[in-house]
Amino acid sequence: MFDGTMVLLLCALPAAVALLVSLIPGKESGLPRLISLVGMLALLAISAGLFFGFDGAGASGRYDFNFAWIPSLGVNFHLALDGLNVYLVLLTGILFPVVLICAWGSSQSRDKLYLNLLLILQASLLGTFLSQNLMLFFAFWELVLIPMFVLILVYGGEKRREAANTFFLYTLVGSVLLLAAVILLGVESLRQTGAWSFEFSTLYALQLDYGVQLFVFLSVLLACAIKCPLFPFHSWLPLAYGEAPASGTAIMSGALSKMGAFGLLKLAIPLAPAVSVVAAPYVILLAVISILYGAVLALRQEDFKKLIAYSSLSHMGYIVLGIFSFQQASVHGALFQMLSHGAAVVGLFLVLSLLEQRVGASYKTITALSTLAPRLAVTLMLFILTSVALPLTSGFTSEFLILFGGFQQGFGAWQAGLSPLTLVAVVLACSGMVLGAGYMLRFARVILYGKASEDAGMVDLNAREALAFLPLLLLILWVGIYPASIMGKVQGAVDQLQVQVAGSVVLPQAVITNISKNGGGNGH
Amino acid sequence: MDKYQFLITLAGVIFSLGLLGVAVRRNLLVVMMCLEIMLNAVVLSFVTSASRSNTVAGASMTFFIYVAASCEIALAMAIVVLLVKRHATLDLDAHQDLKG
Amino acid sequence: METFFILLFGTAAVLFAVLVIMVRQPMRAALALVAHMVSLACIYATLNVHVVAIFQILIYVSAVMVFMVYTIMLLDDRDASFQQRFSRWVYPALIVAVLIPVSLWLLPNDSSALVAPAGGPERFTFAAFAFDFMKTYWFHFELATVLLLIGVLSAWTAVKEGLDG
Amino acid sequence: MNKLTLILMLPFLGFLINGLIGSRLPKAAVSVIACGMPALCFALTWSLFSGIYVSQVPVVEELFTWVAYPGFKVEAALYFDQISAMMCLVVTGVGTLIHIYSVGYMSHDKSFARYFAYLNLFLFFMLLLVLGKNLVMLFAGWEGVGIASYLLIGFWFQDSEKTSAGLKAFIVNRVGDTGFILAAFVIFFFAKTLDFQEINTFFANGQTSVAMMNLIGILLLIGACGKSAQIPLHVWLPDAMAGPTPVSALIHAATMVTAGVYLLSRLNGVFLHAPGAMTVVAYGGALTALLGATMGLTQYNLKKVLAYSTMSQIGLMFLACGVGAFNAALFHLFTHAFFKACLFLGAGAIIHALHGEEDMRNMGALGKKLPITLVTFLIASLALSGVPPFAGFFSKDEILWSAYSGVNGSLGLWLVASISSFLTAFYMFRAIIMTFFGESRVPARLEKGIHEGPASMSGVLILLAFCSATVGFLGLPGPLREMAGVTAPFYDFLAPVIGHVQVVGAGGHQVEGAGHQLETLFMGISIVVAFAGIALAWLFFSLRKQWADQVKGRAGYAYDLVSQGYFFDALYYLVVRFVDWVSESVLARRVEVGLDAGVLTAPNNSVNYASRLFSSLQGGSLQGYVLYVFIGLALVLLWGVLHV
Repeated sequence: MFDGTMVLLLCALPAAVALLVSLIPGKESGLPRLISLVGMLALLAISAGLFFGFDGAGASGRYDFNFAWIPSLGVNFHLALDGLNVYLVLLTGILFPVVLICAWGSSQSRDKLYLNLLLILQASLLGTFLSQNLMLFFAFWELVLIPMFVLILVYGGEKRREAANTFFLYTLVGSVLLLAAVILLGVESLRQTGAWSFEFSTLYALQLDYGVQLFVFLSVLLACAIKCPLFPFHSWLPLAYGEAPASGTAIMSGALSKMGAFGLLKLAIPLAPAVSVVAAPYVILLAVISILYGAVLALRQEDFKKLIAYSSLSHMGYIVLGIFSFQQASVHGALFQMLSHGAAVVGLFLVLSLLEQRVGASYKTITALSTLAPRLAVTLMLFILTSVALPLTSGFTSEFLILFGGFQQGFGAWQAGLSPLTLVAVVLACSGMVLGAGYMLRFARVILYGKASEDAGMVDLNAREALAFLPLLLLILWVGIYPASIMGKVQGAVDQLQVQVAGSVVLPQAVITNISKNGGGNGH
Repeated sequence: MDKYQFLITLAGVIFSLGLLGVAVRRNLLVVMMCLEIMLNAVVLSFVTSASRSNTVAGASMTFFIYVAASCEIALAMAIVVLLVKRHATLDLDAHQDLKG
Repeated sequence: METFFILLFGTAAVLFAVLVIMVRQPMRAALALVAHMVSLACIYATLNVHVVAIFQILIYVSAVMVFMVYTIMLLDDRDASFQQRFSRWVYPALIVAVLIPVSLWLLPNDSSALVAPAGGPERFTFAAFAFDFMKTYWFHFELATVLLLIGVLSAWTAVKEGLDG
Repeated sequence: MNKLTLILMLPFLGFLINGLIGSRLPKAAVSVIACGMPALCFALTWSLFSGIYVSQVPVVEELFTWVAYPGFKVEAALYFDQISAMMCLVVTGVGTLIHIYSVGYMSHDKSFARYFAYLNLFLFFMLLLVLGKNLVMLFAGWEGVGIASYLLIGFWFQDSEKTSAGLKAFIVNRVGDTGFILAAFVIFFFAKTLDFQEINTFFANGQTSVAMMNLIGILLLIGACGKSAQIPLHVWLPDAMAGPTPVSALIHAATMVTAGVYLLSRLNGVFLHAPGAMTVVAYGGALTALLGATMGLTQYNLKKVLAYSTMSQIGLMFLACGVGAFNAALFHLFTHAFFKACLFLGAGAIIHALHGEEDMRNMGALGKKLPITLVTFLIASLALSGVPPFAGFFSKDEILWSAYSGVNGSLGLWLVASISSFLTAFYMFRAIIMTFFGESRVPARLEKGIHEGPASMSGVLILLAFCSATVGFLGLPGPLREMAGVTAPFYDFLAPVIGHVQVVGAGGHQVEGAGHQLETLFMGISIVVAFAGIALAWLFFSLRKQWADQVKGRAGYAYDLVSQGYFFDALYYLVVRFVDWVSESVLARRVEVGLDAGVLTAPNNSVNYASRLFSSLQGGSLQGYVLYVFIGLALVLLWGVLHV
């Protein structure tokens, strides 16, 4: 029960702090900023505690808070920590204080509205990740949009209005169909169990026929593909990332984009396993297209923010690729990639934000950082190397596992005489490694190296900022060097996913055998 | 075809002619006349059905139509006069007061 | 014989209606309208509904049309609507105007549904009709007359107000 | 803490110290730390080596589990067998020497600590590569040396030339790495393991189809090509000379570029069952050897000459692997490490003396001013050219012999190898003559400053020269062994891991009986070839200079072709341009814009249009409204007609 309360606290604490902050009288006082930082740090402590306490036994009912909200409709306020969200909870816990500390110097950090938005955003994100009830999930899923919309609208760049509208409407359109799917599932549960229920546990148990599954899958896929984003649905991305304030961009790329991948894991595959298996090659193809598309586009971006935006398009593609390969390795890799990309891209954006704070708008043309601010340059280089997926960084762990699993899947399908589509896609994705190194190191070359102009001086990374980056770097190295230590926490969820997929009827025999081998044999 | 069907159709034709007139003529007064034509078409249909079913109801209905018609014409003429006084023209296109 | 009259006056009614729409001067239109109504009255007469025929002549042709003619004489001036008779809706309106009677024609109507009850044409003789009418509809008739009164009053006030303000 | 772990961790420790606080430490402390770590590593390696030399049992050290889920496990484990021992000795030994040399060489550089931090980092990754027990560990080191070399090539990052060279090196390596990792995936698919020993044992009882084995072999070869600068992935090596010269010595001569050879011999169990791949390896190696040698002919930049010669020497090693003579390849790797390092460091001494002048056309007559450099350089060159009794002779001769006698070896391969070694001798002595002899062409401003480097530099040179003169005796060729009645310690040491091997299903003439006479004959020929090359160089560049120019004039286009490196660079430039073009003109200008128009703008416009349309219906014209009524009536009636 105690842990259950903690889980509730994860979602409730930021909201409470937001309320508290908005109650503080007076403008321009540093107090709200301080309070919200304390709140975020407390939340970080809680999430870290839960993370380390969590032993992978998600179903055991520990770490579970359930409160009948609208019993007649089977809508419960049901939050729980499980294998799928445990990484993301930790990530969300880490990101927000880091973002706030990096924005500490800026004027907006004294703004109560700004702090409120951050806190509400954090609450709704955690709610999305934790909720075990589809209706609740949807509510939080939509709630996330609002603070982000305001964040862009109020603190964005010169084209902020357009960016905010585009982001909001586009993502909203994506989730309209999702709502339809949610209601459909409720009706199904009414039809089959005789009672309204939106509990995931109930919905997973339903026997949905193919057409329903198809609709659910497609609507979820659309919503998630827009959130992630995937290739044809990314049009809002460069604009929103480019115009949003640095902290907003960091959170959008670090946490919001993960909602898409999480949705695929939480909704698409368990609710529509049969369709998922059939559609997997095409989704993988989509993912690989976005990997290469983002990478190639990032090669020639002058605007650093846009470059990183496209790179994040590419990296999210890896996540989807991993999820839809269904292999143990690739799903583990996808979960790791969520952490890794979250940490890396947030780090990159925050370094850019620090540059912006220092030199203003001209940070887009800055160069020779290694000479001007060595410590900052080293930090940036570390994040860049993570994005390049250098061994010993989390990027390598995740991309290796994803490609590994994907390849086993594709090669197995090919050997079994099925379509080589997946194999080709994965091989192309491997070539994405080269492009990734290309654009990231080009970026490094432009911003880090070269001759520094004489008069250009810059304040180097100070202790506060270094402290802010520390957790991100620790996360990166930890996942890069000793991932096995935390893989156990998600193992249960991954196994469950395996079962759901392997149990689906229309799955070709060859793939079943391949999955049941789950890419591993008598390994050592 | 018997005469009744012919008359009903005739009523329809006259009615649509009236409607056509209302739709196409620009002259306010002529539009009023076309309204009368439509009313007449209605009367015709009533009378037809009355004599066909050989009952009083249809025929007596015509009286109320006459009443309505005369009220209508009285009021309408008043309004027409006012309108023309205001816009100094009988041209309907000049009267765009209903613009949404 | 009867059929011949119906055909004749029916055609006449249609022709005059068309004339109302076509002619340029409002006055001529008014005259065409009178003719139209008279031919309708003739149809009624042919149908042995003499009462309606008479009232058609009395009320319409006399009262209403006189009203109309006065107004025309009051404010008939040669304005834009005189140079250019038709509004810009002519062609769509024409199409629809053809559609409506055609579809009316095509509409199935079974005359068998209405079987004429007993009682011959003497039903609509003046006395019989008046008797039936007053027996059944005297209250409605009262209402109608009041309505008529109100109409006339309101018209008068409207004109008065309008001319003053 | 176990010795192996220490070997791995010490350089990393050095990297951390120098990287974090090095800029605040005095140069002396920095250099002590930086040179101390590899030296300690060498000592530890030596002790382990002496242990394994007698016991013959490999040392295994399981650190922790890297990744594990049911049915799959990757251990972060270290493995120290004969091959790793040999590689470790080379890496730490030569590495230590080069560190010491660098102290003198970089003494004037302001980012002294950063340099040594990078150097230690490189050493760490190289040791990880060599000591890794499974493909993942090896790959970690494999990529790590890539990034370290990227950092070191672009060490002087103010110069955009150098940073772009580093970029190029890393990207080209990444291409190879992709092949490598795909190979690892395929291997796992069949062997269900990533551990070297298990892989070799699994494929030993070859139940996998030959086609798949060849696929694996080719993919591995792609990886090896990237790292070892084999055609067609060699283009980064010449540019990599942009880095400080000791770096070129350490990375691009002694250690990193030989990783490919290490990989091939580490996974010889796979290659032995992939005859097709073996053939490709052999012929690719031969091709690289030849082209590299020819490219070396026309270079005027001293370091580039050495770079191309490195390329061709590694080509020879690949050739040896391709004909199954893995031990010969490793032996050449071993000797090559010494004399090539010596050559690079000698070049470094010259460049140091000339304050960064690298063009041989601005040198000459340096022999008198730099006697030590001259002698050591000469010895190393003799070794490289394969002149007995220097180290290169024995190793290269072994390769030449197995190119003929080994599996799918042939006279053609032998001929190519001999030609390339002839060319090697030629261009090496061309370089020596242009650098040390003749009349001085040194610009006057540098003339007076010329002097030998500090003791740290010249001492290292002498030591390396001594090694390159002597180490050859560790692996005498068969006939000489019999003649002298000695054994070849090197081959015997490696024997348990890789003997002279027999590739299944591959041809090649096994000359057993009359072998030794033939081998001796070949040996004689190769000696003659070497001396012929030297003599020709002497003739061309010392006695009859005009001949060289005449030949150059005659060659015409051929000369351009060779001096442009067979236009590989132009080719890759085209590829890169194409990708950029796609990125900019196609995706950014067309697809993105189209998408935005389709997804963002079009719905927006259509909504606006619809609203304008409906509001225009409310035009206010009375007759318009009447018409609507009219139309509605007509529609209702029509509906009636159709449905009643």
